[in-house]
Amino acid sequence: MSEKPEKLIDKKGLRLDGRKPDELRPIKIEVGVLSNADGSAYIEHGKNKILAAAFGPREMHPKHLTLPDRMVLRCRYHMAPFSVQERKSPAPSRREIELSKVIREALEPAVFVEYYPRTGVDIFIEVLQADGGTRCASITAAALALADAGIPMRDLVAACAAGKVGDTVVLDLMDTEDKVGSADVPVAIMPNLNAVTLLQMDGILTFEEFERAVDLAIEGCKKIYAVQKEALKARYMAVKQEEEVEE
Amino acid sequence: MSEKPEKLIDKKGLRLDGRKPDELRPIKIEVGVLSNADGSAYIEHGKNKILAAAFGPREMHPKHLTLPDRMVLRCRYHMAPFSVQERKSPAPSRREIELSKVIREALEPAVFVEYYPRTGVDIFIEVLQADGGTRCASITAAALALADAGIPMRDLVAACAAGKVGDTVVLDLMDTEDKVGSADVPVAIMPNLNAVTLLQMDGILTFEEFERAVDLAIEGCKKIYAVQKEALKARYMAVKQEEEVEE
Amino acid sequence: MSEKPEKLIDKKGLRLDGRKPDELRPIKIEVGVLSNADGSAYIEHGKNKILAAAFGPREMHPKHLTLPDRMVLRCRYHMAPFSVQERKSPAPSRREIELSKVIREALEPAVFVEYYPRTGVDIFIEVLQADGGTRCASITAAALALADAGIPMRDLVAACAAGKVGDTVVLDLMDTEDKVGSADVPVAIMPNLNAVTLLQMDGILTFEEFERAVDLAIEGCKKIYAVQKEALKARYMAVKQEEEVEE
Amino acid sequence: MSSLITRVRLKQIENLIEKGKRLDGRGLGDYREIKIEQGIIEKAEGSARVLLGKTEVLVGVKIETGEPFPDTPNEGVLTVNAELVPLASPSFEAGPPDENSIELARVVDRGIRESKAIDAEKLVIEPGKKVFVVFVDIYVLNHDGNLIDAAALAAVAALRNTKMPNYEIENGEVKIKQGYTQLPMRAYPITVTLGKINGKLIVDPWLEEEEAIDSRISLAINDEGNICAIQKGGVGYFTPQQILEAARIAKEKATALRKKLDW
Amino acid sequence: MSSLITRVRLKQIENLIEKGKRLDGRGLGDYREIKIEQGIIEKAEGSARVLLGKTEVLVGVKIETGEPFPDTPNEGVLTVNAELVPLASPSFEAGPPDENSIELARVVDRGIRESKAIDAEKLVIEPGKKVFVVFVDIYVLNHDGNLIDAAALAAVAALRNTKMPNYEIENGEVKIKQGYTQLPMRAYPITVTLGKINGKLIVDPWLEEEEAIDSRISLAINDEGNICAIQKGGVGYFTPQQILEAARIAKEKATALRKKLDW
Amino acid sequence: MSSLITRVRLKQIENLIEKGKRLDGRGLGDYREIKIEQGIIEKAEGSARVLLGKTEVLVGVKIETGEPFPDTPNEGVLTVNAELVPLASPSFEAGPPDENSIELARVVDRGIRESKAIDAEKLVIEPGKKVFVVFVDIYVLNHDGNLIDAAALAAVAALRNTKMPNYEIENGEVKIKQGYTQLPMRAYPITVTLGKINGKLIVDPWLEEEEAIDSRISLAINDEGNICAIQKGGVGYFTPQQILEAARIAKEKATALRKKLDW
Repeated sequence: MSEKPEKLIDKKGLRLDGRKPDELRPIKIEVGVLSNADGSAYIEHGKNKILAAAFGPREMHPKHLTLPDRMVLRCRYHMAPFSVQERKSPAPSRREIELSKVIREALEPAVFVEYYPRTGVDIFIEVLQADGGTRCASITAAALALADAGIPMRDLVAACAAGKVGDTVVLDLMDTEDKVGSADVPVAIMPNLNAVTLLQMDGILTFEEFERAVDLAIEGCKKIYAVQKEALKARYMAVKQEEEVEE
Repeated sequence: MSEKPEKLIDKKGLRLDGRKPDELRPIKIEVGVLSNADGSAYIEHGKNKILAAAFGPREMHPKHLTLPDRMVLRCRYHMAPFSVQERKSPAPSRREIELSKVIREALEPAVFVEYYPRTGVDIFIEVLQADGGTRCASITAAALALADAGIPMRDLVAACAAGKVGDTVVLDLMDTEDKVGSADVPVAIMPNLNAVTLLQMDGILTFEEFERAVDLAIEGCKKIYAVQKEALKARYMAVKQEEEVEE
Repeated sequence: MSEKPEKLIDKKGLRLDGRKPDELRPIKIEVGVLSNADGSAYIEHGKNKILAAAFGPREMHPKHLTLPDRMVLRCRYHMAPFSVQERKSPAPSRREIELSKVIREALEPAVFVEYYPRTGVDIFIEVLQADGGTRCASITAAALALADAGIPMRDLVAACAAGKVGDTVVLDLMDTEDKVGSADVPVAIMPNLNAVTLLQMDGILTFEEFERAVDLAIEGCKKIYAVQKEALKARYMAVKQEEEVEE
Repeated sequence: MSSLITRVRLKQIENLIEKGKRLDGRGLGDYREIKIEQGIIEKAEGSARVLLGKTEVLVGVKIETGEPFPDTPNEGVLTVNAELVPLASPSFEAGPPDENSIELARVVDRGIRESKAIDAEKLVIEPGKKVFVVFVDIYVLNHDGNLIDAAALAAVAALRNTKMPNYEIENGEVKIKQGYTQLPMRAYPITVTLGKINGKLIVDPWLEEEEAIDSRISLAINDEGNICAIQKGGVGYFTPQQILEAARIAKEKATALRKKLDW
Repeated sequence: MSSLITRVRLKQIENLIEKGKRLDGRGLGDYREIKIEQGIIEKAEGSARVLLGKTEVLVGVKIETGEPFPDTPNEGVLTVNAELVPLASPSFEAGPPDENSIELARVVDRGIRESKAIDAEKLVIEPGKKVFVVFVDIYVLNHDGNLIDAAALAAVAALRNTKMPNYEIENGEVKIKQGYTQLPMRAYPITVTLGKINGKLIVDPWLEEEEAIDSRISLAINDEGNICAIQKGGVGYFTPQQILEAARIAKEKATALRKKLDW
Repeated sequence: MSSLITRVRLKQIENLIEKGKRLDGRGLGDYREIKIEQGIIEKAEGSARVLLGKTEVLVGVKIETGEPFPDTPNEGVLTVNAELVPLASPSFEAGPPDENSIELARVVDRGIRESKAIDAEKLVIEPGKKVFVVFVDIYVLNHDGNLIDAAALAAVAALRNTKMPNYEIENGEVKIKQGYTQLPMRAYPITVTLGKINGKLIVDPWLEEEEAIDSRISLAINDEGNICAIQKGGVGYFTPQQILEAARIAKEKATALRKKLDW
């Protein structure tokens, strides 16, 4: 069913979906979309559709996981059965368990965990549709869910992958590029702190290509950061308006 | 292996096993059959053979499920691997989990849960042989197990299904009728309180047929109630005799 | 892939690997091989390669398993996926769960469990390569791991099987003999106390053959006991030397 | 479910209902606002999102090939699964399906199955050997009460939106061809849930009302206005009269809803 | 198992046994009353219920077709499973089999398997491809001690009662025909369990005695009086002399029991 | 991972590293002593044990036949699994793989897979139908830090040591023949892990240093010195400069190690 496209980059240097090598897919973010979560965000990044929610700081269950000097962050990255081509069993796969861990470790550097000792924050991520780069889009959304929940943070975390397609280092691989391409480098950063909080790599890159990919990914993250801030602003304007109406 | 019978109702209006439309299958109940349970009952309803036991009121494990103002009722409906045509895995199926829930909710209205706060009562039901209508026969037996355990109750709960076979609304479907018939309506009632505590339906019924089926099922429940009371009486007579002998 | 050998005992009365009927396979034991365990031992018994470790006495998790008047012994016998011909799933099999129980019950009579109430000792056994008789070799190693951890013991426990191959009662069956032979009798003893702490049997034996097999197995255990004591001595000499060097 | 509302609030709900009113201004027989979006998950063969007030349910349908059940060799397979994903409510936990999600899935399944909504015989590729398997995955995204009606509606809306791959059989092997066919549907059941508070019946209870009711009854109504599935839930009871009354209201509500949706 | 009896009771049991007596009046070598009913689960291919005093075990046998194990292509498959269902004892919990139920199933399995009770070669339909699978499901209904002997007895009684479906092979497919054949049996092993209290051996310990004994030994004895399986259990030990004594008693008890049952 | 070391010890580690030194006398860029033994599990098709200081990892390779994945019909299958068996550390628990063992397995898997270490096309027996499945089981026997490098090294060493059974196809069935062939390998990736303490990078952190670092980065380097897999771990971060520095060091260390091992 999945036939390999002949050319990932055409003669004009454009990609399968018409993007230039350093161009992001369209991104749409909305903050505060779920009424039961303490914080939430919805992201459409290309054809990825992802919901993230944060609950907490709150009492933890089971209690013995509590830490006396800090908040405990937990994270579950989960894909809906209908989010991918072949139906995925709802039971967590090994891939989902690994991604839950690296996403948590990408977000935790941004959180002032020492502010709320003996509490826990749960981050739940649901991938409703997947199209390559779900871990990065999940981090982008989850950081906003944490902010929306009022968790004290050093900075937002923005995430984006770069990679290699044919001989070209490109930004923000979509599904086909990810599968057929020769390398994928997902990166998450705290933009104001010049800090990389997620870095993984698949494929083969020379040192120079790797350097270029990291640079490109960081540039992408910074653009996404701008979208994140807009979404937060929109959320606060809405909340403010609601409050004014209520007064 | 299972061939569909040609006629579920013959020319004389009789069913496959010779019953009239509004006739129950033979029912035999014995109370107090298990020495380790606080209360127990064994029912043979047609070819159904079912054991029910109640343990409690007792301390609950895990403790965090305890409620400060009431007793907690738990229920497990479980089928023996050899109770059905094709061997059933002993792991609880989704059907068994749903039935455990509806059976518990059929029994709970009859229990004065507020009498024993911070305790739990466990109801265990084992279907040793299944022949259609196990959920109803389970409720009938479990209500007696609760009574036998001395749990304070508003009333017993008696249960029986009605349904539609061919064009006829009939009482107490056996396995073949349940599978080939066009509707099944299991009902449980507290007879003295005119209260329906279980109601489900599969199949297609007009409003009028549904009304007739509910009426018929309630009539059936009332007949079963009489059998329940007989069984309880037999149990208490036996206990009394034992006590007199001991004196 | 596994063809049955024609003769398990040759004309000279020797076995497939050249052993006499009452001869043990070569045994090599080393105590104190793991730096993180409180006690440990490694055994090569024929081609069996097994690691055993003991942790404790220590606080138990979950706490509700603690006993007020004694130490709780737990044991996990586990086979590495690559330890047998066909890769074994790492999830514990029913066989492994049974063996964990009988091994624990073979070791517990040797432990003064009343010395450390409210604590637990965990014994972990990993079969790295299996060649028949793993439960016995595991007990032999685990007893040393307990001793190495400083758990107070009445005696060591030494274990060895006897069995019947063709018409001959033989000592210490290896894999092929175990599979093709007609009976297997694993035995564990506390040699100084004349006490059998493990006894199982598979196959068919007359009363007289059984008597002979038990005698032979006990003789084998006593020889293994000598090897155990040597291994313990070597361990203590090494520890002593280390301590002298440190002074 | 744990008690999430205070006794004061509960009393308030009960008092209002006594007067035929509800906290959110609805009448006893009114549904909350319903919004349906179809086809929002492009990668799924069918999908629909239903908003029932603030309750939000997404259903995705996937179609794969598989074996029929031995006792129905001439029918495709329907599998309904529900996930109460933890972002939808603080009372949901990650993990294997619990009794609530299993009941939800099975009640929605029965409404579809018993009304013969899908023409299962048209899903057969090779009788007894190969059929289409229809996976209906219910994803609860926000729980504000009455998950059954929202999920049942989203499931049928998603099935209405579902396309089956075209195929041909070549040398005994199924080859997926270009293009799609509409999933063959025969009925569009609508499920109506009523709660009982102080002897009064209310339609479409929302979260706080669910805490207050002692029992609920859900009825799936087919296109002809007949009943095709029922589930009573909760630790209370209904009188026989209340049950018939509930069936009458459900039929009426389903007809109204069907007209509005043009199903 | 947690200590369910008091120290006083324990002392009482020990004192009596010292004098060769038991709480329930039995001699050290006596079984409780044994009742066997066969064929009580009509839907199973075989079944039996054993009452050993108040201990009650039901065994159902189901027969299905399946693949043989690769290393025994010419033999049918035997699968023994035990459920300690929670209504049988407050010490049993619902859930996947624990070490006690697994040990029980495996000890019963070994008695049947090692005595070659079932003629496994007669269960082959097509060598290496299709065989009958015999499921022996042990259901403990009331636990009053010595589950091993009761379960082993019920399992063999159920197998004696088991009928296999007739079949024929048509175009490479197995067709189940009318009628049944008796499951081909070659042996009827009987398992005898002894407990050790204060150095004395007792036969068939009941629940309170099980709390008092420090170890038990179970021996399966075949029709010729030979030993075909042994399992020592518990956290105590036996001297070699006690083991031989136990084997002698087991052989004697099995012979007596066999005569009584006319097996 | 819970804090197993005291604050005093932690301060000590940090102070030393500030001066370019480490508790065990190593320089910041030094590995602990490495020992590799191959072929120690004779029953496995391949095996290797690596000692990295006191960290001990055993890898066994088993080869079986199975089906290829539908999207790679012309390739054999690689399955990497890691068990943090509880005898290796008081912080490991028996039970199904947790996130740490899954991450370990997947990082080792990626190093092998992305460098195309195994010539997967040579593992095909019948395209789309039957291939060899290579099971790489990582067994951590003693945990003294830097499990990733030790496991990755042991996995590649075990694969270098792996023999595939010879076979021929007879009447459409695979027959295993006498003799073995070397597993076809194309690359020998080496993984280098660095930790960050107080802004300084250290190579091969041992257990106590792992408690002190806030993040680690592991890079798999192939035979040509290119990067073929990366995993950042831990709750801290790296600057982009530190990442490039880590990549430079990893390349250098891998080259040196490769020379020493003669890979």
